[in-house]
Amino acid sequence: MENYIIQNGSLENLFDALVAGGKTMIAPRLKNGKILFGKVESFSEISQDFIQTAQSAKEAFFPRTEKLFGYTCSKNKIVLEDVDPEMFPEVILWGIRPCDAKSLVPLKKIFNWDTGDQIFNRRVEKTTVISFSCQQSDEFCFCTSAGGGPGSTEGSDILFTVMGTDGYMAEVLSEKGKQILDLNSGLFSKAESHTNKDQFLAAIPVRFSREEVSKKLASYFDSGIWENQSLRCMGCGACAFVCPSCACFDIQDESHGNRGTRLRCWDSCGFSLFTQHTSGHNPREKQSQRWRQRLLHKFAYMPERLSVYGCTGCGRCSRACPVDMNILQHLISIQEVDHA
Amino acid sequence: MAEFEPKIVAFVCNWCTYAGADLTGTSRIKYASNVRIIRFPCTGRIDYMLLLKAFGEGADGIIVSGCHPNDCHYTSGNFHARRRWIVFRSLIDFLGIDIRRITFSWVSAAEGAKWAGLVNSTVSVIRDLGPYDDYKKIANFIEKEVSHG
Amino acid sequence: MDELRTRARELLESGKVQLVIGYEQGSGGKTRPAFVENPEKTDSLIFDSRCIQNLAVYVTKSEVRKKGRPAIVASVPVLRSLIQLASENQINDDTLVIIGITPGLELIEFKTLKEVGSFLEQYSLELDARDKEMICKLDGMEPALRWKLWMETLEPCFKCYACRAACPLCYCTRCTVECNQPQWLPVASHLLGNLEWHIMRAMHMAGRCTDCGSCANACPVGIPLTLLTRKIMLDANLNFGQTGPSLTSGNIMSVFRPEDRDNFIK
Amino acid sequence: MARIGVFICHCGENIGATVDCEKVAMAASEYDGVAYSIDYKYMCSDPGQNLIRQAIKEKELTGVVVAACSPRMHEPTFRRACNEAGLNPYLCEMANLREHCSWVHEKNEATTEKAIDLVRMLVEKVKRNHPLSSIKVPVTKTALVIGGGISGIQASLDIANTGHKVVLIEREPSIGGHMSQLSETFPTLDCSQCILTPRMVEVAQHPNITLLTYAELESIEGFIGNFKARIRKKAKSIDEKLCTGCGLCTTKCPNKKIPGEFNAGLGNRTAIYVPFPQAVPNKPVIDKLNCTYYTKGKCRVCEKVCPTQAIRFDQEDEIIDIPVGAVVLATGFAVRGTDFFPEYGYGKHPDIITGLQFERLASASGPTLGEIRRPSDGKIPGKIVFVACAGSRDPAKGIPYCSKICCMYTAKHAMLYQHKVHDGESYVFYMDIRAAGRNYEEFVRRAIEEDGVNYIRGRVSRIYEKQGKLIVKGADTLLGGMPVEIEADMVVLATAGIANEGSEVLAQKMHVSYDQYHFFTEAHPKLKPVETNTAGIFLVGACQAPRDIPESVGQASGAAAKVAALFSQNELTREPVIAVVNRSAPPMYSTCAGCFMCVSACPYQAIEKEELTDRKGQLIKTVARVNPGLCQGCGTCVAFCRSKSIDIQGYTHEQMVSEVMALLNN
Repeated sequence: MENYIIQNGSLENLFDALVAGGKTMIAPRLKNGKILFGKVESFSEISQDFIQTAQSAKEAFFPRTEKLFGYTCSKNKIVLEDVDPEMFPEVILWGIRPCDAKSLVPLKKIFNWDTGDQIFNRRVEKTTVISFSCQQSDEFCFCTSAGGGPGSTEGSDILFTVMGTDGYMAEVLSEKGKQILDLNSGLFSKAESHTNKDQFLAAIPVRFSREEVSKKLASYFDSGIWENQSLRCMGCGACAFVCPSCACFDIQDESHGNRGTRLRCWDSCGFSLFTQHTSGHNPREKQSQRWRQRLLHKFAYMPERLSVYGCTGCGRCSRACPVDMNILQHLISIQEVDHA
Repeated sequence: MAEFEPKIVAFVCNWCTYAGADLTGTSRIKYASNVRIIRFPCTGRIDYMLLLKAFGEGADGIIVSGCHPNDCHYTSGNFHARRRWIVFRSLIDFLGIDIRRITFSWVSAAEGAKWAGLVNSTVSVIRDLGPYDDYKKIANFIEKEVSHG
Repeated sequence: MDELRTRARELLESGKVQLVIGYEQGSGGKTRPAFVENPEKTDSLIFDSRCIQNLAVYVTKSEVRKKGRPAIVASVPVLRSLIQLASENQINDDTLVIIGITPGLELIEFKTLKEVGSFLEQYSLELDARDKEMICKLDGMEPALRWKLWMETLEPCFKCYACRAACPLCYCTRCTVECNQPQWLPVASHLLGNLEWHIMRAMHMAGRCTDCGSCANACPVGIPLTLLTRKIMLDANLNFGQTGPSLTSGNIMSVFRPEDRDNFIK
Repeated sequence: MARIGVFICHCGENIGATVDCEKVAMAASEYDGVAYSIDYKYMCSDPGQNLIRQAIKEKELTGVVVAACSPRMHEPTFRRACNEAGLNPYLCEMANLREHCSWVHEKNEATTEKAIDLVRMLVEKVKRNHPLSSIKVPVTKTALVIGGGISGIQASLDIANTGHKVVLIEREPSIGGHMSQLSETFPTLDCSQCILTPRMVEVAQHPNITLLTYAELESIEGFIGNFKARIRKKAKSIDEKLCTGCGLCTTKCPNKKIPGEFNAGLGNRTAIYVPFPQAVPNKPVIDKLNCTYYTKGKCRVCEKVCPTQAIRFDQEDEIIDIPVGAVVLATGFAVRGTDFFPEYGYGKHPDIITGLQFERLASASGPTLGEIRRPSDGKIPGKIVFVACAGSRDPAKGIPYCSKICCMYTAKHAMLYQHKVHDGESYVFYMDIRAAGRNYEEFVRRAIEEDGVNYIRGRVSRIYEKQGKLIVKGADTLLGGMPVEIEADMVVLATAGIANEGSEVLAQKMHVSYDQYHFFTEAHPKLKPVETNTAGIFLVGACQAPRDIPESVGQASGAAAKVAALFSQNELTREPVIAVVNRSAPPMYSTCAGCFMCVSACPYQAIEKEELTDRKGQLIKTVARVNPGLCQGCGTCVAFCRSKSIDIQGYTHEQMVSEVMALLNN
């Protein structure tokens, strides 16, 4: 794919053109004092100056509450009513960070490891990801340790990198990206071949080796480290719900009389109820076991089963945690000290 | 279009209001048929979450009624209920729920006529307010396409 | 600070406690809860104005209780929660040792929870002025507008239940949201589910909330949860003459006065 | 899978003429889980009930909905029918199609629609009903009567005469109460002691009555039929078995200047004393607070003089536990002292006395042997002023209520005075004369007309002493508020009847509610006048409000009848509509978190703490438990419990929610 340049002032024109084209624009904007993704109508609503949004962008593909089908029961008869994925809107996910875009890789694997999840896949197909590389970072960021980087292109259809006053470098990375380019070619100019975005990216040092962590985790199942790390964990679901690649869900029926809807709702392995059996028995009865599951799932089970890591290093969970369960610190500690 | 017929749910206690509504019947006093009574042992038993359930399931109006103060069959269930309603009513009002749609009342076992009047006036208030679309909209949220924020 | 560490070390060394629940330096310039079992490691303990997590939340957790008897570093908001927990039969004088911290950051010893109660009498609950102003503003609005505003505000809630987890008084073995026979609340997070959850949470806090603000601090999507609890507190003051919980007059939701307000009842 | 039977009753024309019953039955047959649905002319008739019984058997029904009249009318009928057919009666519910539908609405589509809704709602409810069985509670057939005044005496005798055991406790050394202090009683002027003492003796001798004087209730736990009363028998410092009641000790006791309670402070007693000559039991006790030996360590005169060596200085209070099935509270009342009235000299003037003190003056057993002599100098007063409503009906004094007995006893006092002091002058200041009772009005008229008592309608504003006389200043409102001033020799204040000191503490021990004046409160002001809101605890006499003797006695017999009814069964059978705190499998055991905030919400004190332990007896957790004997099934705790750990049988969360859902979604 080729690289292009778009002038600083033209970004808004591009946005307006896309809105005019009837697409639903999902972008970061200020709400409740936090930067959250949501539908935006005008360019000025979009938050520009932030390191990371509080909420991830995964909702575009994996809404927190997704209708799977509807049903109507009458005596001795149940009629199902499918969701029509064609009704999903065409979405442009604007302004997301490379670490969020990269989360599409594990998400796609999770939703397709056996039977392809139609609803998820259709949402992905209908979404165009326009991401912006990072010029700043904070102590929670660790994308470079998670196989990505501030300018990582994985998952993006177009990646913009601001080059000071010289405009944005646009890396057009997919057919969907190319379509946008083609429709708005007047706004783009070809980048010179020597243009390099690297100098405009935030410097994020590598803090640990995930391969090494993964290897170590294999022998850590019964380690005391889990309790030490998680004693302060209160067992909420904030980490999982802000995580761009957490994809656990619960199936719920919401019924009103004889009609109802089957829903897919976000769930979190941090909740004690996540694994509780009807009998009352809970195979993960302690928070330490649940915390272990969170790390093992992302850094051991997923690499093993899906050949992908379940963490992109966005650092959101650490920022969101009310009691500072800093995943980066915990991972470093796992790598550096022998806890087996 | 046919005239809007409000759906009204009445949560009443067994000893006063339910018996009062029985007396309305025995006295053959006619009133609007929009109301459906659910019998509880006492107003103290009435869970505020049930009121939310009723709106969530599509009720346009709610009546909650029990024994007058000091008349409670269980001495103080209605006093406890009143406390609960004072807090609950103000909280849901604060959240913008239309509290004009909830009528709290004391109807004794002797007040058959009061019950009929209460139902009629509630029906007429709700008729004027119209269907509780605001609440129905959020209750049926999932029936429609999930939107993004 | 040294005093705090010394006290913590003493308690651990003497065997009076097996665990000190306090604060340590965390990331992002913030502090975080710390659990010290080794007397040698008490030097990591700190206390300053950044220590806002309500540590009382840990005293009811089985994982923490299993460690033995804890000492807890308790500033005024934590002390308030402890008193409320004691009144709700969750802790007693044997459960823990309190390392009290005055608003002037002085260490203070309490032999019993009763002493804590009398100590707290000098610190009346002052509701946050900005929230009070906001509540006033919302109260003055058209209900329909208020509704719209709240729906927008509650929309980002994805039911991670951080508000519940951070609250020392949400210690139930089974939360009502976990009941499915009947399903009191939708599990899903959508507007109805969110609204019902927040109403129920606020109602469950009525007369119990000690106004520590942990719920709102914990919310990853910035929902102003304290507006609801404080609204109830203002109402409680207006209707029952008590803002926060009271040890003497009982929980506002489980007591009554025959002369309670009746004017909304036909 | 539910198999519900739906039975739609036409009630002749009553429902059938307004509601399309056939259509309702048709609609019901379409509901999920409905196995049988039919309409019939009269469901409550024998053939109607047979229809139900037959269907239960043939269609193997798991629940029944009868859509007919109000359940308050025929629920027992249909539940019985179900029971007869082998279906648990609590699996039967009624939809109210008559009182709540056909009788109150016009015949139209909407009314039938409503009937259909009501049936659907009950079908959904009954699907979630559980078989329940009525609750059986064993009964301990012993009654505890607290207080040995006339009310307690009467209640004890009446209960004992039905053949049941009674334990009567009295905190004073003798039974008899206030009635034993009275001279004559209105409106008959018969001698109080003459009619009372035979009853007192009867109590002492009754084989079914255990009398414990000088005893107080320490605590009580348990519930109707099954209380455990802990009683403190205060040390009398004598061996009752050895004491013959000869009275030598009381005459020899050197400490003779103790104001006697029996004479309302107008006479003295010794430290070892029998309160009054006719006391039952007629054996002395040592008042430890006033005994020289107990206070100063020296004396022991009584010990020396006692012919049977019955004095026991080292005797200690004894605590005994008694299982009882019912409790009768008969603790009586107290009278406000004269020191309560600043305008009448704070009780500092010895000749301003209370009505009760006047009773002692007028009593043949009193300090003056029945002669009316004023306390200050023993002279016979030539002019007495009686002030009615001294404190009563006076919100400013904190007693807005009427003390009820004062009008009558004041008339009696004035009359007795006129009878004893023929040339005396008596005045009664009153607000209104309340003489509602048989022969009461006539009695008051007699005082005025035959005995020449001067009644002045008005309040006394001030009483003060001037040259040996008590100046009573008041106003006569019948004469337009004309000021009245009387120079009296003695003034009798009909001070208000008030609750006994510490009555609220007793009420709290008993879990009986009390009013703002600390009088105990009955379960229902009209229909349950002797019951309290704690089942098995009854109230009689003036502990509830000031009462006269006939009322107290009537109430005592009433309560005794209630106790006898309770004791007539070996087991109590109660509706199983009660609250239950859930129990579940480990590791939860119960979802109850043990906050016990439900305790203050329960009007019946039915919620207790239960310690759940493992097999080794180790405490797992403390949770709430509803005592099925005490719970009345209001469900206030159910709505209050945050974790929904309490549910009420017959009105469970699932049932109520399903009713709401069924109503609104069709």
